Amino acid sequence: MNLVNFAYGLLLLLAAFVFQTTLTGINRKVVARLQRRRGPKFYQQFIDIFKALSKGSTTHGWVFDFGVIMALGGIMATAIFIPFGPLKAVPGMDNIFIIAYVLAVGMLGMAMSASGSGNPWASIGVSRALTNMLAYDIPFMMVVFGLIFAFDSSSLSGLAAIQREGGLLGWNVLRFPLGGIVAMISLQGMLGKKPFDSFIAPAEIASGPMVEYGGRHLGMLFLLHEYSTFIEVSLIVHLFFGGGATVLEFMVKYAVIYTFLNLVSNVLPRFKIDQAVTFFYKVPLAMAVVQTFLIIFLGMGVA
Amino acid sequence: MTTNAKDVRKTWEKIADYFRAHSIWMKWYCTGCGAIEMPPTMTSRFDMERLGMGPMATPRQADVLLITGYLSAKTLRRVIYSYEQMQDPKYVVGFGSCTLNGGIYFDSYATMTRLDHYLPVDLYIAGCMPRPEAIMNSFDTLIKMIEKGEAKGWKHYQENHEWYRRNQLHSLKEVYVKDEFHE
Amino acid sequence: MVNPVLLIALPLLLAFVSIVFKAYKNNLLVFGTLLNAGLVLTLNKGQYIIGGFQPPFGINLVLDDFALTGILIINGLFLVITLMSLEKLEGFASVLLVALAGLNGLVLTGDLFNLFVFLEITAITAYILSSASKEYRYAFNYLVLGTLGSGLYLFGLIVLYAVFGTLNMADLSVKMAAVDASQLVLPSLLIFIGLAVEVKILPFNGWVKGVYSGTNSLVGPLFASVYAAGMLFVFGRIFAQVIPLGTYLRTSLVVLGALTLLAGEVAALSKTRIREILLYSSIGQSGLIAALFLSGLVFVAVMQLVNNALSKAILFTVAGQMADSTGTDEGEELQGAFLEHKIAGVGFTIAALSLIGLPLFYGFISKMNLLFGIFYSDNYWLPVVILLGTVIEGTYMVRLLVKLWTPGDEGIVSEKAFATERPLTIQSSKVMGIVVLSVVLLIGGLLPAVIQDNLTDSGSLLDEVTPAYLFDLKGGQ
Amino acid sequence: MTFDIVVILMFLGAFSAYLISKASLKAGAYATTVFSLGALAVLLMGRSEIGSEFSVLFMNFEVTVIGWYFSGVMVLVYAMTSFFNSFWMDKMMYPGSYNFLYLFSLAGTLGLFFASDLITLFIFWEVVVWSSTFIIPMGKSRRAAVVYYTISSIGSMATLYGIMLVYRISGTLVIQEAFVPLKEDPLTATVVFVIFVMAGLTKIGIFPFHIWLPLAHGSAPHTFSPVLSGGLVKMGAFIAYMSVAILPAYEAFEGSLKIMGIPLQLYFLMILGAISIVLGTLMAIKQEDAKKLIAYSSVANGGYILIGILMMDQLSFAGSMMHLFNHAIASAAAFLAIAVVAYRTGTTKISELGGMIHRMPLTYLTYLIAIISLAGIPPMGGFVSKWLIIQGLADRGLMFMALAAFFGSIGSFLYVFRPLAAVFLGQLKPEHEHLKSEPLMMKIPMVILMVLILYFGVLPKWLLGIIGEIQVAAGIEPVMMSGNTILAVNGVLNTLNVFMIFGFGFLISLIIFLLMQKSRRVGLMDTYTSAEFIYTPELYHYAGAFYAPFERLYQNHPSVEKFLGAIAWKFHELGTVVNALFFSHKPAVTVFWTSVILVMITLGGAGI
Repeated sequence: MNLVNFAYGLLLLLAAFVFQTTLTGINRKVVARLQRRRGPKFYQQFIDIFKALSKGSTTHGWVFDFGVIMALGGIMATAIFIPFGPLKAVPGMDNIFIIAYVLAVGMLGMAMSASGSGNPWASIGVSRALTNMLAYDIPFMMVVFGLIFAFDSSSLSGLAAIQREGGLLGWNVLRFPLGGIVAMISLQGMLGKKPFDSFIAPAEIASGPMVEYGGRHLGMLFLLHEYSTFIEVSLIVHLFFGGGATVLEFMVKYAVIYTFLNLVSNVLPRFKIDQAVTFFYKVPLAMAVVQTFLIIFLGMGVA
Repeated sequence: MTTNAKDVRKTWEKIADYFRAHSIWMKWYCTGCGAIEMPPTMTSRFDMERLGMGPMATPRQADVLLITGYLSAKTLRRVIYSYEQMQDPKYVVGFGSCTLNGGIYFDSYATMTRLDHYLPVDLYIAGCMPRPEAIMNSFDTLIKMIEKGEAKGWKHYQENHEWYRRNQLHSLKEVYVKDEFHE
Repeated sequence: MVNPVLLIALPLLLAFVSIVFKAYKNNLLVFGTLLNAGLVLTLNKGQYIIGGFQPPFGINLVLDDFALTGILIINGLFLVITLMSLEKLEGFASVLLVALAGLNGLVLTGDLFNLFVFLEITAITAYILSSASKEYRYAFNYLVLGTLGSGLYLFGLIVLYAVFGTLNMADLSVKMAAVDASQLVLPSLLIFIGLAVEVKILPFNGWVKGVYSGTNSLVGPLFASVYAAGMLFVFGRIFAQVIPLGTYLRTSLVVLGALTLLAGEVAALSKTRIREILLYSSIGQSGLIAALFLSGLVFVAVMQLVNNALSKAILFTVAGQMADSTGTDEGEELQGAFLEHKIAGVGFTIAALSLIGLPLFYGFISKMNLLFGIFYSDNYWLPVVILLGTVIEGTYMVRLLVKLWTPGDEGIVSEKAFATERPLTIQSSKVMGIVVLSVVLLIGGLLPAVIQDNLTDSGSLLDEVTPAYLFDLKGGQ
Repeated sequence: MTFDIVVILMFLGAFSAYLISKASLKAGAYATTVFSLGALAVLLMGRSEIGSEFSVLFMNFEVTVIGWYFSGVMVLVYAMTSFFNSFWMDKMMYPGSYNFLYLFSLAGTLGLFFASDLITLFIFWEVVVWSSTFIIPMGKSRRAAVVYYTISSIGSMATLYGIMLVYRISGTLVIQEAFVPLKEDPLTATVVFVIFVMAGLTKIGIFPFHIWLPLAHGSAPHTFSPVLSGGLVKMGAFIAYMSVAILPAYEAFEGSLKIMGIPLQLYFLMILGAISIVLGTLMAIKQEDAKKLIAYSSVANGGYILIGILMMDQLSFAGSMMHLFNHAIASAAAFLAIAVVAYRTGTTKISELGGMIHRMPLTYLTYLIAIISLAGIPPMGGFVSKWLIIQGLADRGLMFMALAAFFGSIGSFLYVFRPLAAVFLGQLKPEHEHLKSEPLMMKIPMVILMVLILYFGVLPKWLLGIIGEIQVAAGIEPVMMSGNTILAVNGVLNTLNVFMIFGFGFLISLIIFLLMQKSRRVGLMDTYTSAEFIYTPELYHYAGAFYAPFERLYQNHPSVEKFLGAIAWKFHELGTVVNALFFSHKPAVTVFWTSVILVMITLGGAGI
């Protein structure tokens, strides 16, 4: 760890921000086309974020501010761990469990800040978000557990490299199709896209955790959202789609997966929170357990 | 020295105003009529998102307070509350004739006939009801106003707060944050 | 040098004197118990022949380690308990002197018929004492059942005499050992039942509930510790040393003892009145000790017996005093009773913990030893029963202790304001007695050698079990 | 030499604390602090004397690395909690006895961890049990003490049976030698293992023995809950360690059926551990009382510790040993934070509180850091240990344990967040407007614990070094470290780097925040209310049934508590039956039974 790592980290953060935010903008356009609208400019997302940052804001006390800073900081730190294709800011730190748990710092920070506003909608939203997390994370972790056992490595880039050795058929999504499906469903949950977006439901709980945010707080949360999307989609790209030997490969895979999920999201209604939990525990979890069982006890797809 | 500093701020403000103009999030305060005009404006026919506009869930997140329809003493109080919860810079758009002059309810004892006595309205959309075309047209105007830095209602409200507050108290006949169930 | 017959004769003499000099009978009682306790310390081991006839034809007293331990416990506790509750004597002084004589005789005698006589004397005093609660019906029940027991005992004795022609214990044990034990089931069983009534073995102990539950602070500890100890010593003498039991009978009776333990503990668990809890606990302990004697583990049985006697003396004194002064011994109504009586409370707690067998107290030492002993006799089921009994016993004891120390309903912090308002008084004489007994329990737990050395050889009359299994407290291995 | 003095001094200290309390209650409370801090100092200084042996009365001791480690954890928790004692002196029913029992139980744990023979072990085990049994009822529940005692004694009596069995077989009670003959006899070894480990299971609160934890931890005096949850529960881990490492279970069960390399006997226990994790998590999520909630979290964390210990490998075992420390201090810190709240407000019910951060920010911070560690989020200690455990599980491929571990891990976000949101954040109630901040004496231990939690999350080298020694002593490969990097076979973790990058991210975030316009401060009641006016903060606070939709999914769950309660009730009924059958006031009944027995035994004897 030296200054160069931090400089790389900063660059990586910038790149991730530009990439993901552009992609979000493009996706807004895509969705608009899907709905037969013209849609906003492809850089609309940048405008939104900068506008929010430029505005005045209100605060409900130090924990309201601190939580937002902690959330964005935690998520940014996580993003630094993520290999951007072959590029890594800090080598040897892309352990999947580290990422999974550092990610939680951001979640906790945001939850804390939201509850710190004293608005019950925020707390309801947080309670839903955390419940959602309990639902989608376990099938996902289960599949990841199987992968780690299969390849004896918990490094994202290591797992990606192993997949690339086998060419297209080496991709985990093809080797372990059940696990791949589980991961995609879980990713949908992680991203908070439909049908698993009940925690921000704007019409019933006034956008949940976000209810009290405006101005720079809101802008930072938008940044946070972009980064966490980047982290989560990158996880799947690395774990199941062979990562990227080049930056371009990575970006293309990333964009395809992200757009695909967005399209899926836009044709689905919304689960209630208990329905989401039941769904995740009935279908993806069962699939994940079967997949892990196949990997661990039968060695299916491993060698 | 001071002018210089003012200029620098102005450049910064200009950039900010560009962003603000092209990303307008709205909080709709729909009192009864007018709400039905918003979905067509939002969906594929007129697609307000292409201007970077969209509805928002809470006043904290919103830039524009869109007030549709007439206001009574009861609702005015809540509109003011919502407005004060919004973050600067914020804009108010009065939608429909009722916000202008009370519309067909102009002679009701309970109707607030002039919205701009109580809140700094940046833009009125006349009509009963205004059609989506009119709404889109006015949004276009609003964007231009913001971009040019002409939508200064929020500053006006700050500077003339005394006056607004006096009007509010006069019409509401009570401390404005008090609710009738708690007096 | 002192003839142990004095231990029997002196109290009897004093009892007659006390009838004549009624005014001084309490003083005579104190004098008698003190004298007896003093005498015990001067005794020498050996066989003492009464009346000049050599055994097996004459009557003799046997003062071995077993008997010595017995009279030490009986006279010592008798003294402490009497001194603690002098105000409760109410004219029982003469009876108590007779009881002391009877109990000493029970433990000392070397003759089965002589033992029957002492048994009757002791039982009669017990009937009289049990009427102190004014519940004459229960005393009468006791009388009926006690008589039944004595009758069965006598019947068994007759059979034995008819077969072997002797009632001297040492002689009889030799002769009986030569005969196939399975042929002696009936007389052994009759004698067992006869003693079991007094020892409180299930199902011959129907009287206990009525008699013990109404006892006061004098009679309670006397029954639960002194009488119980005396009867158990006799039981141990006969079944571990005199009458050889066949495998079948031994197993059946051990099972009966184990069942008594479980039944007693379980019944205590379902009770809420303090004296009822304690009486069922006594039944359980008796079952345990009897089972140990029947298994031939004399030494550990005596240890447990001592522990039980010491603990129960404290427990019944406090419980009796509670009932005497507040009119109830319902645990619920005596919440926080120890708040104002901390020393007595600590004594009660120590006694209870020792009874459960928790470390730092003598009960732990005895429980360890008895478990090791049972394991060494390759019995793997009895420890399970005993440990289960310990869990249950611990549960109700802790439940009781918690209630007596910390008043208050569930869900609110315990406070002094919730303590019982009933006027509990505990005289300083009782407190002192409790302190003495608790200190003995503590010393026994921390420096077990002190008590241990006095007990070491008490299993040696027939010495079928050398105490080799003993958990060597100095080495730990 | 030092250790025997510590053990004896702690017992004497207990008595002197009692005597001092008679003179002045506060002084007595401070005495507990002084003595426990003294013990901590001696332990830390006496590390070089590990391996020394000594005897007190008839009890024998030997200081092993693991004993030293466990006692260090225990004394630390006791010492930190003891700072709080003085504040409850006037509220406690028996303050003097409390101080006495507090130190007495600490002394007991020291003796337990240093015991070199099984009887000494058992003696101190029971000493701790009964001394803590009498502290618990001074709190809110009398029943808790009874349940605690009963469950504990079920475990300890089973263990005692195991000790006896071992002694019968091997003829020795020395811990290191007693189990040796069992290696040749897997069947007996299984029996001994299962009954010996029972005490450990009851104490850690492994399903189905967990029922005492929420009761006792939840209603014990506020100053004793941290000790119960942070400290005494760890005694169970010690027994579990003994039964696996000293037995040694893996050698003894070499021939038995194995699942993923784990003998069936151990696998079964691991499943119990996994059930505890899931159950503890689910129950913690629905608790309405902050202390009960943390108590259930102790059940879940006990499951982790048990699974790790049973693995006896390089990673999970190290993780488990470290988790033991992390959980001890984090759970103590969380309980202490709740204790501060209870001290100021008089309640621990989540729905009666709110907005405490505005009155006691340091307490909030303590709780925050504690729960971050409990939930296993970096950069706190809990993360390192959970990471190790999960990496170890992944290495072995124990998928069902891992499933439980993930569930417990994610689930812990849910339950730890609940008091955070509802007690410390949210609306401040009007009646709590004028609460004072936490007193200085309470701040000291909270700050120390916070620093420790953070320190061992960032620089766990020292701690893992000791754990490595324990592993070497237990005959397994020690956890590998190079610099600040933990090297696992299937992944590496550099905690310092994680911390630095986290700090970096935080810094950037802070810069962004500071660059933008300053915010306007508004009150808690000035929030989005759909433009409705609100006046009652207590109604505008989301606290009760926090995860209602999720709780509804398992509200009709089967309850082992009811089952055990039914068993207890059956014993009760049996007592009544016995009473009715045999103890009648009619002598005829006794005569009847006498004749039955007489006839039965005589006939039986004649038959034979």
